[in-house]
Amino acid sequence: MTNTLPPWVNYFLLPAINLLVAFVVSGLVVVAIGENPLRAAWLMVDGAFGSARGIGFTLFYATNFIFTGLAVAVAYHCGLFNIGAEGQALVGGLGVALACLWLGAYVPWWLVLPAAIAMGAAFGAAWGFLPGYLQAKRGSHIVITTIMFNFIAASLMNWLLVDWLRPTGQMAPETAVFADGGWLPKLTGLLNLFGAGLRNTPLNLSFFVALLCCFLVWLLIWRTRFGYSIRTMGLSPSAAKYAGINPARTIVIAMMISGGLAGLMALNPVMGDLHRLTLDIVQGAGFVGIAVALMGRNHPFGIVLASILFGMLYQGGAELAFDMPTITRDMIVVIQGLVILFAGALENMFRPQLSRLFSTMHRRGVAPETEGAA
Amino acid sequence: EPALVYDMGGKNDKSFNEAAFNGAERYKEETGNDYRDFEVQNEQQRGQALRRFAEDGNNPIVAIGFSQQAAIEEVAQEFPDTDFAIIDSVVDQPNVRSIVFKEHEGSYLAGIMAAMASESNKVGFVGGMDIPLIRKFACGYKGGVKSFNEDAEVIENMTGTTPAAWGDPVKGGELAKSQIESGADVIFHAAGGTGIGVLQAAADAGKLGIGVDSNQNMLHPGNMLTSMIKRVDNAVFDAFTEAESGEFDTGIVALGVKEDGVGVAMDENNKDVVTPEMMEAVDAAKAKIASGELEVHDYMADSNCPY
Amino acid sequence: MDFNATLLILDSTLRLSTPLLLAALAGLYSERAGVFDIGLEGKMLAAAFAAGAGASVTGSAYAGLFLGVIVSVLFGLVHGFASITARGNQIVSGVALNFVAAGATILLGQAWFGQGGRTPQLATEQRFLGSEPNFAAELRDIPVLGPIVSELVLGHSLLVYVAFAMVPLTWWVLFRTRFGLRLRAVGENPAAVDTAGISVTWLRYQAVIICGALCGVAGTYLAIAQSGGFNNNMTAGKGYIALAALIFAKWRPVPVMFACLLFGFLDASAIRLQGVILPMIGRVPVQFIQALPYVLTVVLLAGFIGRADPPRAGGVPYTKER
Amino acid sequence: MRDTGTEGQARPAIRLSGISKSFGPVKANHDIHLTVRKGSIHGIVGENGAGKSTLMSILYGFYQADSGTIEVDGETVSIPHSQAAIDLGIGMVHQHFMLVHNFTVLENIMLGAEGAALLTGGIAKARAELKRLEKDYALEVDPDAVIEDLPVGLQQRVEILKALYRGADILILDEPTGVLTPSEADHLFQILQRLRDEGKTVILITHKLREIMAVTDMVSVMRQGQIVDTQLTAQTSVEAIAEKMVGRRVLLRVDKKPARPGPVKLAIRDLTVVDSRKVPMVKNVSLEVRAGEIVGIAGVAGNGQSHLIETVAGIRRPKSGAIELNGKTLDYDKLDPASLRMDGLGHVPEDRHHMGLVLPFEENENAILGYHTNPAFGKGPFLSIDAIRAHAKERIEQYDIRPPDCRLKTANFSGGNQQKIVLAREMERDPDVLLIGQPTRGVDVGAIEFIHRRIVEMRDAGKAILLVSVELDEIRALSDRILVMFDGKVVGERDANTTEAELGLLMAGVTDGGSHHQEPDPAMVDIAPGQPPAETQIPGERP
Ligand SMILES: Nc1ncnc2c1ncn2[C@@H]1O[C@H](COP(=O)(O)OP(=O)(O)OP(=O)(O)O)[C@@H](O)[C@H]1O
Ligand SMILES: Nc1ncnc2c1ncn2[C@@H]1O[C@H](COP(=O)(O)OP(=O)(O)OP(=O)(O)O)[C@@H](O)[C@H]1O
Ligand SMILES: [Mg+2]
Ligand SMILES: [Mg+2]
Repeated sequence: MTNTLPPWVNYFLLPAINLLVAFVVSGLVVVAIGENPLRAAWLMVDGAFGSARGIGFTLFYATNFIFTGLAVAVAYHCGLFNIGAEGQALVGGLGVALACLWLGAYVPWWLVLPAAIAMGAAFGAAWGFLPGYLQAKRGSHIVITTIMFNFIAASLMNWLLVDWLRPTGQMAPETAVFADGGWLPKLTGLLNLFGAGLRNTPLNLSFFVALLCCFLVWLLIWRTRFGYSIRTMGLSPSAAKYAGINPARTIVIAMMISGGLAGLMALNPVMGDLHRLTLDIVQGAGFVGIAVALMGRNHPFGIVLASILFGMLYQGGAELAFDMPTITRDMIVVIQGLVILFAGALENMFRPQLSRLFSTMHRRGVAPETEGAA
Repeated sequence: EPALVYDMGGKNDKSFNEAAFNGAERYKEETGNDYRDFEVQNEQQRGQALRRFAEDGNNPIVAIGFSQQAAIEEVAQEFPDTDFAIIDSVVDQPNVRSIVFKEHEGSYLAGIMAAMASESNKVGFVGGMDIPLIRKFACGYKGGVKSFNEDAEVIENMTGTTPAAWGDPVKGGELAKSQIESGADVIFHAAGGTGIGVLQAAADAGKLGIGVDSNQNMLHPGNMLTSMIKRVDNAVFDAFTEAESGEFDTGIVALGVKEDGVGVAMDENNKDVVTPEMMEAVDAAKAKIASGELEVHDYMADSNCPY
Repeated sequence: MDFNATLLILDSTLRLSTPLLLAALAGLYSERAGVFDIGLEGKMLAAAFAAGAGASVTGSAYAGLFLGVIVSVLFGLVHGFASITARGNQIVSGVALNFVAAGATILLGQAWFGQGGRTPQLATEQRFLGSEPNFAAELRDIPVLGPIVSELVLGHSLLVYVAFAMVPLTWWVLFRTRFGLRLRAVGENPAAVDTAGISVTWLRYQAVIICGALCGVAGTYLAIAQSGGFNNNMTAGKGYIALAALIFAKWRPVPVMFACLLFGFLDASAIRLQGVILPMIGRVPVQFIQALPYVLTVVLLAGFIGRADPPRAGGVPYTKER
Repeated sequence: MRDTGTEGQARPAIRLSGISKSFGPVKANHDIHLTVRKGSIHGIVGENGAGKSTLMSILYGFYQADSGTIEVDGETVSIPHSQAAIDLGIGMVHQHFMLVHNFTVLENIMLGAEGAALLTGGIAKARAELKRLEKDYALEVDPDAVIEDLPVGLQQRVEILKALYRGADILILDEPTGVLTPSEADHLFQILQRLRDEGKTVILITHKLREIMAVTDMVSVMRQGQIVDTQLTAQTSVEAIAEKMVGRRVLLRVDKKPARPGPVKLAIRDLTVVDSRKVPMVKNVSLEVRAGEIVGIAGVAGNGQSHLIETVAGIRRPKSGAIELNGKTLDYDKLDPASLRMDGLGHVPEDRHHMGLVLPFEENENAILGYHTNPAFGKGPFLSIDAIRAHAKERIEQYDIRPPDCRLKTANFSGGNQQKIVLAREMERDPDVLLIGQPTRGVDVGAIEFIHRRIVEMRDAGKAILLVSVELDEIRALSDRILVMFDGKVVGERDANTTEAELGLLMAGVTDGGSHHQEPDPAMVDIAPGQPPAETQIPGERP
């Protein structure tokens, strides 16, 4: 839809309003449980940003969402709706884990990291390739195929972990803990700049990998020839055809890049924190990525902001569960859902009112330079 | 003050974690001082909870369930002067007490009762996640059954291969139903939340169920033969009190029939279905096991079941 | 596999297909009207909770059913508002509602019943339990036919019969009534419906309401027929399998039934094969049986076995003015 | 000319007063006043985008007017939705058919008029009624055929039947003949006349003045969202109407020296192209374009010109035939538009919104559409923003594109300036061969002259230019040679100073061989194109 809103409204005011509504509704839920929503809100914010530990966790979760958000965004620029980041990240985890298991014992982390990145991205890309290919060549609805692939991925990993990767005698379906080479450095030192003698934090080097990916995605989409093709495909397939852009090729590669980014997400929990591959490394980050991309308007900068917001929800929610026994950990899930609902599905709920407001304002006030065209 | 970190099932799982919760509650009542607890939601939170409690100076910190092993391993090293305890798994650290139960012994007793209660000479076992620990339950149970009736049949099913298998009562119900339809009239579950469905199905069909971990007899009075209880509550209670009185010793603690760490629950909910003969048989077996005269096979020792 | 074992598997196939069937038919109404719904899972879950809670509080199974349907319809209406009125992204809306349901059920369950999200155990009279009519026993003695009838046909929960009755009913509504004609039309070309003087909006709202109601029954079945109360995340992905079945059946009622039976059968056998060590094969890789529904659906979508084209207007909000 | 009756004057079938409607920034209708006599056929003509469809859709309750009043049979009415229009006896055949592709004819006709809640009863009644209508109006169509299997002509019949089935007294047809062969069109007109004679009122929208003159009693001309003139058809002339429509002298002068044709640059041999429904749209066409000449293709829209151009541009795959560019034969099953550009082919597409531009892009981004792989715009895989913007600024200078802001969203440029953006892009890459479709569609006079001048300059610079336009005056003004396409075939070649009349005959398919039309009509000028090829007609979507 053509929106006549000034950028700052479109990019900040509108999401802010949607968020506010989401939080208000969440507050009502808290009230329904019989707790004080304001105190709950404070506990969450304080838990997320009030201490070095909190910040560490917030950024740790945010790292996941940056990756998945970027994954969704790249596909979106190509006019594809990739809701398979969940599965792609899980399969990417396999790649990362294998790299760490194989090399971890022999070489230091800074040699394992490139391999882990390569394999994580490759495995994720492979999982994004098929839906992309089926969409491009056989016209299968990418949304449906990616959903299906999420479940297929889960079964596959389940089988691999249970029957192949699990050390004999171990109960949990997990790989063995990696040797030192499979451990990414933590950013404890960095966090201690915020005071507090932290002994440990999950926040690790992959946070910077995520930021690097943000830059690379920006570069890809807005500064490369292929990015140009992607955007043309996404905005006008017919114009792309006219321009001689190969639709199938563009779609497939875009989906592979998307899957690759999702796959890299595994770096954070697997190599960065757990140092082993478990079945629940993704935990809905793939779906949160959709909301993150939507709220971040598919721009890396917006994605970082939105990711930190959701990171806050995750961490703050956990702290909430610590301090408000009646509120269980599931509060987070509810808030997430509401944020996705209001900031995502209902994002245009207030757009008409705002457009009316601003069009009347600018009829009275300043006329933009587009007026008097031709 | 002491702290407790539950496994994913949550402290109200009517089973394993709830047993731990009960132990902590008992400590609270008897000593009057408070404790803190937390239900983990995801892998990161295991470490997060343990560290947070440690940093807040809680002592001892008890972790429920083998899934906490890796986390304890890490955190125990970071906080050498905090006492930790883990249940159902062994962590080799100077400041960790590893509490394991001889589930096979308890299951053996349950098996005896099942065999005696069964009229079809077919009894069922529904396991949760298919892991050695659960096969250990199954094996001991089988042993008990066979010990009473050599040609009784034990129908054995596992629910799944992932932690999800602990919380899928629908599947549990399905398994129980099919076991019942193929003749089983007593069903023992070692499946956490999934077991709720198993016991439900048994009750629905007017058959007998056997609970696990904590005393589940009250779930379906009259349709519960008994519950194979792991005294996780005692383990937690002891850990808390001993730490308080400064006599918290670390290392491996294996609780079996002898230590009264495992057993079968008798209360008014199942007194109508438990016959005096069963009582005798169970007590006899208990005595033998305690005296070492009877050695129930531990599946995890050699990953196979002779019965 | 011997006769009896087969019967048992088929019997549990029926039990396991029922929720899939109800949910898939629910999805059929919604998607045939052009509103994609990956929120079947969430609606079922919310309904299961409402039914469980309702039945235990009121003590009546029917009150449980009523509440389950109401709550699920409310979810449907939110989805409808997002995708029809607010013209939002239908997929995102579905995802969001799944999240909300997953969290809220446990959160409220814990707050209200303090059993870690579970609702209290229900007594038999608070549930939809099947009871074998007394002649079932005699029937059993009739060779072959007897057991089949008494095992498979008789003694199921009321809701099982409801589910299977919905199949011909849905077919009839879709292809023999005015409403059905319009429903199918609005999913293919809303503009045609609009210019024929019919309200696209109202038609689609009706569709999402029906969808909600059927999901409500599905959830109710899970909570108070198949089991004795609500349990955390008790849908466990059934909503998505139902979606797969719907696509696998190319959005047609009768094939939907067969798809659900197939997927139910796969589930039933997977459960029984879990951890079983077969001679030669060794441990059965049950995970593959569990993945089969999704794999089959993807293969179908890829057009290797026929084609599955969603309703043309599916997923796109109806707007006259660009 | 028949007498339209006094009661007609007294109580007009329809009176619209002060109707206005805007879509965002676009004023589709502005203060429209229109009176339609009962029992008459009222024609409405106008360029693309003049607002015809919008106005009719308002009358049919599909859109709601921002302001203005509607009277039907003398009563002021409000038409909030199509049902209201139907109840008032208004029926409409939409420009983009409103049919459900996988429904049968019967289902489509019944939709919304099923009678009862159960279909069974209604079906029987509908069949009977359908039979009657078929008989009365000679509108045969198999009631059980599925729409997507029917040719467009029959699909339109279904639309007409739909309206009649609902007992419409006022029938609106929006560009019905765009998809019809001339003979089908004539058949349609007979039906319309019969309806009129039954006292029904017909509003006919078309681009084709021949049709207006042939069937209508009254004609209204729309331009830029306004009714600029309403006349008794008998009292006006094609030229007069045409001038009103475009608001410019129909014959415009382009002073150009005689062409000095060089070697053949583009040669097409026996080219055949089929559309997505396998219907042949181009039937073994052969032609040559030499360096330094402009070859114009005239023809009624939808006679294959678009398919021809798009095929040469590599956007469509030919079924058979060969195409030579700069003397070497191209393998069109491998080539794509990108590599053709490298080989020196430029293409100004007919439809800038659909193909030529990505409206949400900034102007500078559109200025490299199709050339984004060109080394000039960056190193390796990267694009150099500076280079791209510099390039865009330069073009804006040369082509006087307004506003001169290369970062403005392309959608916010006016039609004429959008067209300049496309032309600048394609011309300045200086290709050897340039394909140009509808260079001045919806462009104001000032811009038209500029564009025509540039085209001639290109020719004089020795480029081979193949020009397609439905605006006959444009073809005649620019071309050195004129080919006329009809029904997918080139039916004749003429030189630049052929009379409109002669070309008009050819465009109507009247070859020297002999006519399949009644009287040769000098007025068969088609000022604006009909509609895009059938397969791009997704209901609800506008090109
Ligand atoms: N649904 C719509 N949303 C936005 N703009 C529209 C819509 N329909 C028409 N317009 C714009 O309104 C103007 C008039 O369009 P309309 O279809 O009425 O013209 P027309 O005379 O029918 O043209 P054509 O001869 O091509 O059918 C055009 O600028 C068009 O872009
Ligand atoms: N799709 C659109 N989105 C946003 N603004 C538009 C759109 N179409 C037109 N406009 C705005 O409306 C104004 C009028 O557009 P239009 O194409 O009718 O101009 P015009 O009078 O035809 O000029 P020209 O003669 O150059 O074509 C333009 O200046 C443009 O800013
Ligand atoms: Mg029109
Ligand atoms: Mg214009």
